[in-house]
Amino acid sequence: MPKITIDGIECEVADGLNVIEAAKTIGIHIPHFCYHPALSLVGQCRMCLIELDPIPKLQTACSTFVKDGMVIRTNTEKVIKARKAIMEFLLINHPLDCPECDQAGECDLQNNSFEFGQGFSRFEEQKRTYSRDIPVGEKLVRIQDRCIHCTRCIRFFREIVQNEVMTYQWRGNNTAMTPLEQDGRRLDTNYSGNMHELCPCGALTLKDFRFKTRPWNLANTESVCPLCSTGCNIFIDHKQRKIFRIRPRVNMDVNTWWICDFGRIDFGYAHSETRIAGPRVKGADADWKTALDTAAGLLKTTGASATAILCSADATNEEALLVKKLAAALGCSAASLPAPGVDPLEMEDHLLLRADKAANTQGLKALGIVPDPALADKLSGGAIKTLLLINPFNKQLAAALDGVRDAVAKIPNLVVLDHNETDFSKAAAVVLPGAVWAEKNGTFTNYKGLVQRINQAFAPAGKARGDFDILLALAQGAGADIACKTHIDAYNEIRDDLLKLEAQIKKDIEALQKAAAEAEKA
Amino acid sequence: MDSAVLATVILALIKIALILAVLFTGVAYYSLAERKFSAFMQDRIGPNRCGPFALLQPLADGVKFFLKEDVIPHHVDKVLYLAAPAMAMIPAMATIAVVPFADPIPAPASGLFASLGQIQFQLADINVGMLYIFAVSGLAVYGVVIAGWASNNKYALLGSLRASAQMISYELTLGLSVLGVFMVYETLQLDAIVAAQTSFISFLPVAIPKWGIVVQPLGFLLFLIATFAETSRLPFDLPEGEAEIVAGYHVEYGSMKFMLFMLAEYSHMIIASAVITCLFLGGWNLPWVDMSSLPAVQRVAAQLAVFTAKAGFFAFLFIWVRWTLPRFRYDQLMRLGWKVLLPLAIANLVATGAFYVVKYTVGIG
Amino acid sequence: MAEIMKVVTRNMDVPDQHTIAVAMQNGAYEQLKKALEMTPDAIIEEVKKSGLRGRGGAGFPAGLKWSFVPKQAPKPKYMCVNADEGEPGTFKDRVIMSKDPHLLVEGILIACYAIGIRDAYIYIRGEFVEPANILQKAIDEAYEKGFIGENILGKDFTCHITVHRGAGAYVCGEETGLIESLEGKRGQPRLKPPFPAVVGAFQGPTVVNNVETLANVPRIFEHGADWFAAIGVEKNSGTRLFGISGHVNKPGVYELPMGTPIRELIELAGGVRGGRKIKAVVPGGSSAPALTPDQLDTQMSFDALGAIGSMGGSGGVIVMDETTNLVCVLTRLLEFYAHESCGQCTPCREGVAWLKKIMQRIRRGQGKIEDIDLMLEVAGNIMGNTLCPLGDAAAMPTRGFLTKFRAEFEAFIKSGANAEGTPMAGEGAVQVSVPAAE
Amino acid sequence: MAIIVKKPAPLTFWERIYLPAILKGLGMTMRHMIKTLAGGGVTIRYPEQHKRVPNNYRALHVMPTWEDGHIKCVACEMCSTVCPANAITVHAEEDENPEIEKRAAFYEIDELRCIFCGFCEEVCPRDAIHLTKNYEFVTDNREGFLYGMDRLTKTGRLVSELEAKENKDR
Repeated sequence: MPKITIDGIECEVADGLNVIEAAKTIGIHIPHFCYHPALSLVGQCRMCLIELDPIPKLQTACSTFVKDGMVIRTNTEKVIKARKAIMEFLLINHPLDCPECDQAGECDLQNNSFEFGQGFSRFEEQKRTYSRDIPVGEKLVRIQDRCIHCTRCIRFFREIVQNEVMTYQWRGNNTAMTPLEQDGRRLDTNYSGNMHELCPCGALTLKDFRFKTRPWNLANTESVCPLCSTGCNIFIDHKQRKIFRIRPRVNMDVNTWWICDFGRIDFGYAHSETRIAGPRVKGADADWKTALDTAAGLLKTTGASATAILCSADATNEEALLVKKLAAALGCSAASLPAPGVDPLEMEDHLLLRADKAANTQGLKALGIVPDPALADKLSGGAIKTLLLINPFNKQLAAALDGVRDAVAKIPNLVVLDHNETDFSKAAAVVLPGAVWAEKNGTFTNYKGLVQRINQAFAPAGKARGDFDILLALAQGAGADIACKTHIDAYNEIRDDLLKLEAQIKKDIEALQKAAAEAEKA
Repeated sequence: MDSAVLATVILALIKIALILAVLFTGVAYYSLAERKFSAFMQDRIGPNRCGPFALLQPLADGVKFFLKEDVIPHHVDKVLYLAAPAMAMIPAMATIAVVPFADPIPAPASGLFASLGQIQFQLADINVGMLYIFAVSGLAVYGVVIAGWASNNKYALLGSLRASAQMISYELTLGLSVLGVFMVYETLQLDAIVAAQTSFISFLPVAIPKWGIVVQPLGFLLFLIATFAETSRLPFDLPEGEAEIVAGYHVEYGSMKFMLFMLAEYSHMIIASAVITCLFLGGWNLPWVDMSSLPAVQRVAAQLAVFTAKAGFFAFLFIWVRWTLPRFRYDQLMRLGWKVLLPLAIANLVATGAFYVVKYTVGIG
Repeated sequence: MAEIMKVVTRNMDVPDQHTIAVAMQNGAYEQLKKALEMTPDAIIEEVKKSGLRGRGGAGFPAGLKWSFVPKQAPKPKYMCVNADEGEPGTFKDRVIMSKDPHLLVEGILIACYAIGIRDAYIYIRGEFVEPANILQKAIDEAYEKGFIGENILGKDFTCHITVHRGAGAYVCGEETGLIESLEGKRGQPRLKPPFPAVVGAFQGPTVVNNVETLANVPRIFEHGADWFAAIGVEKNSGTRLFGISGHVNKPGVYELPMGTPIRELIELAGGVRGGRKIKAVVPGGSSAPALTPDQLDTQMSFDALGAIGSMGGSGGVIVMDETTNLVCVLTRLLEFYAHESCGQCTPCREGVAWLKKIMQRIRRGQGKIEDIDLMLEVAGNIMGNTLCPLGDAAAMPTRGFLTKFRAEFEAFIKSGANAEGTPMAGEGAVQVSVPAAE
Repeated sequence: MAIIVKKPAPLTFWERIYLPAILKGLGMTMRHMIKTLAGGGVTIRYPEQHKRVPNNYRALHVMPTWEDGHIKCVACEMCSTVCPANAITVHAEEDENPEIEKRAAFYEIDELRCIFCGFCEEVCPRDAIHLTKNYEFVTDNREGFLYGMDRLTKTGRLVSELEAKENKDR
């Protein structure tokens, strides 16, 4: 733990930190553009220059690592002058088109120029411009004029995505960050969207979010991505009950700084036209009371052996608890179906994507809602007369149901709880419109057992209700005596189970890794 | 029927028609004048949309009042509520019956009116003219009180209570202040009082007309002030008191019924102006100008013009004072009435009486 | 009057010196044999004692640099010979490589032996086609003779020398830029630290030395460190190859002891063309701030030039007579630096291009008096804030010209003259005849 | 510290009878009346006459266009952000011209909400919105006060003609 002095403040910081990170720990912000903790150091923006005793020349904070006794100054006249100089240099060729630029409002360049820029320009010459006709794929918009040559994009694709699709072109003042759309390399990687946050100016912006709104108009709700079992931490940026974009939230245990482009862009189903508008009984619109009463009645009609509950792994842990209680009240089984060939730990790529396309497989497992291979037979054999089908819109459950699609559609007492229309909801006796993940509270357990909270960004669309409330009403209608009335109560009830699972999975993973390491050694 | 009686009745009907027509027109244009003059005093222009110089404005106002929805609130005493505007209007109209406007003219030699001998410019020449005026105008307070009572509204009731208290208080001053005039002219008959004012004060070297304002200056002032109070004009408009009791007794009234209250108020002012003119300003006469030698029609026209001018000045004075002085506080009003004006009126009465005692004993004048 | 002192250039007038046969007749590789008998540490000590300073520009002591390389390193160590002679006005290494390549090879081998390097790369400027060919031929001959390769001279010393031709980027003359380029990457300097002596080419410890530096090494062993240290002035030992160009009658490469006054060098080069007066002299390559005529008695040594705010640099002396238009000179220089900026770090990429644009505007006759102060400030903002010295190299002469010859710039701006179309320095205004060692 | 309250001097006789003060007051109103009648009034006969509003008067908005009719607004949403009354709604879209890049697809000012503070004009980086001196835009329905892009650009022309006329009158 080296002891250092920053701006006269003596502090002890962790080993191996650079000065930017060390200063951050005591709340001193050192402006920077090219530095990113996940990427290699290049020290080329020169914004993070600091004074380091006794070196006469200013040093870059990003490439200076703390050593015991270091004396750092970040607020001297010389440093401020250098920062102002760098800011001026960066802005002479940067087009001042913040009004058009999507980055405005969350732009490092803008923020730093508020602090170190000046209100006028001494640059009278022709600004440097670039051609805009360079294809950058479907996900991003590139406006090279705005580029400040931090090379974060190049390094990100080289070091994180490991697919070098960006490079330099030309030299000197005409240097351009150019996509290498050749040799089968395209900018449309699964992680290109991260440029949206990574690019410190507006040179690379997200096409999906382009011109939709301004970032300062958006409310940010902390949540977890539901699209695979990785459970990437995200912000849901929304306005007027509509999601505008998904942004990664830094969590060094799960997704570090990144999310994949599926998680970033595929939230359309939350606002799609196929959202179930309201509760239905036998195809006709009904009010909630009728629908819930009818559903609860139906679930009780055919007896325990002919009744089943089938739940997708998109349910939160709290909802899963209610499913279990409902099953207990009905005396039937609650199960998910095995997704064909899905191992929760299997990776789809080297970074974040997992094969398991449901958010909470592990959580359901911890609560005993596990795949029941016999259920498929029972369904196709017609043994099940009453089925509560929860969220068949989930891709994984839909795939698992593929073989028994017709059989399920023919079940007389089919109750479907889902947020979007499917073949099942169209065939169902009772349809209960549920909420998408952005509209609920609860917890997901990710592939390695980590229990993460999702927060409600806005109320469920239209007449839809939270799944927890619906299941609570169903369970009460089925005669269950349920103590937990809120998701918090439910979480408190299952917390121990979840923590046990987390410990177990951790152990399993360690064992697996050890085995893999030994296999490699051998 | 006796032809003289018939002639009298017909003449009276014609006079009533004429006087009412003139009075209503006068009231209408008086309200316009009030609006215009108030505008001028406040550096404004006032109404200028209806006709040249807004001369059609009163018509428009009247049409507006007629066309407005006649609302009768459900909580009012319906009979009294409907009667009150009429009760306010009728005394105001009736008062003018005894006011003379000019010297009588000889009746036409032949025809229906020949038997009358002369035609008076006065509806009823009764020998207790002033008493009649006091009596009838005193009735006006009933309209106000009943309006306030019938409205069943606390502001209206407060307004009418104020009105009755104020009118009773100032009626005394009004009556006492004018007694001096009666002493001087030794009559209650208004045309006689006017006639008496054509003479000059006898014991003074310069010819000063023996007008009421000259012989009874204090009486004039007291009468004027009391008149303002009687007509509820500023600074004595406490019955209305927009600021504290919304609009007083007529707060619940709208459309025509409201208009009747307004007509009554403006009629009162016109009549009060006419009475003051008769009592203190020599009526239709001009001193040092002898109009009696003129032919009858010209003479009447000239006298009417003089009378209108004099009365018009007082009518203007009402407006002028309204836009100059602020409203009294209620206690100030009462103190002024009882502790200042009433003693002064009595003092004036005593002084006048004393003067005549001396005069008749000593024999001057 | 200074005397030409032929140390490095001793054999350069010998015909066919570039062939190994002739070179060996003149003693080539004798010092290698001598050095291989010594311990590596002793060699480094000897070089340190000689006071040999790097001839590339910064003047860093060569022995010290060698001693920085860790003895035991997990990765192989490398020697990079900087033959990317791109500095305007500098043309001394080319002479060595084309006239006496074996001297360089011998120097490289001694250095490699001293540091324990098995692989040396000569990074030669792409435009130097002929010197590269001569050098390659010399290396091939040395391989044949067993001076390069496995177990040199029967000793436990293996060294390979490769000629790597650059693609003509000035910035590849910077040591980390050179290494990047050598690795096959885009030629742009690396962030330091780590310094090449710790992590250099192919992640291994690397020594980067100038051609002339290494060419001096055999001479040190031939005559001894003390002899070498005695030449020149204190702390600036040995001789230097000065490439003099510009408005002198006999431009060319002259070898003189360090510390010779500039005036004497100019006289040696035949004086100023047409007997005109001198306006400015650039003492050490275009990056060095120019000297005014009253500074011509300054000694040509790293320390003396540094003391007056210029620098010894690469030894390229450019003489400008009174007819020279300094506006054109500075414009040309800035065009060069802006063109050669790698575009990596902000002050150099944006600042130098900005300076260039202002200077071009002034040259077009659209300058303003305030532009001079603006340029001085911009240059000041570049100085010291860049990743590599290229930014400084552009800012230093800018500041030098603008402060020392401010009156001329102001007069030019005030006159509103448009100098576009008049030849700029290097476009016929400065005549260079090569090679002219004598 | 005690405050010394000066008692007003007792009223004199003439003050106590108030008549001089009343006459003074009457004189004052009469003076005003005469002045007004002599033409010194300050009222303007409004529909026939227009008051000359100050140059920084702020009323109805206009959106100037370029000479080719293309709207200047680039939908940066600065105006809607700064608007203290939340009167401005902007939606952006891609312009066909890549040089302009962004433009307003939908722009609406609710003039009933507007408090005419002029912040939108001040904040606009493209001079794409102005507050004119045109205060005569009453209508009898709420929709009439919703000024979309078409009306804002059109009223711009009308208002500038009006102002030109006004300037000529002066």
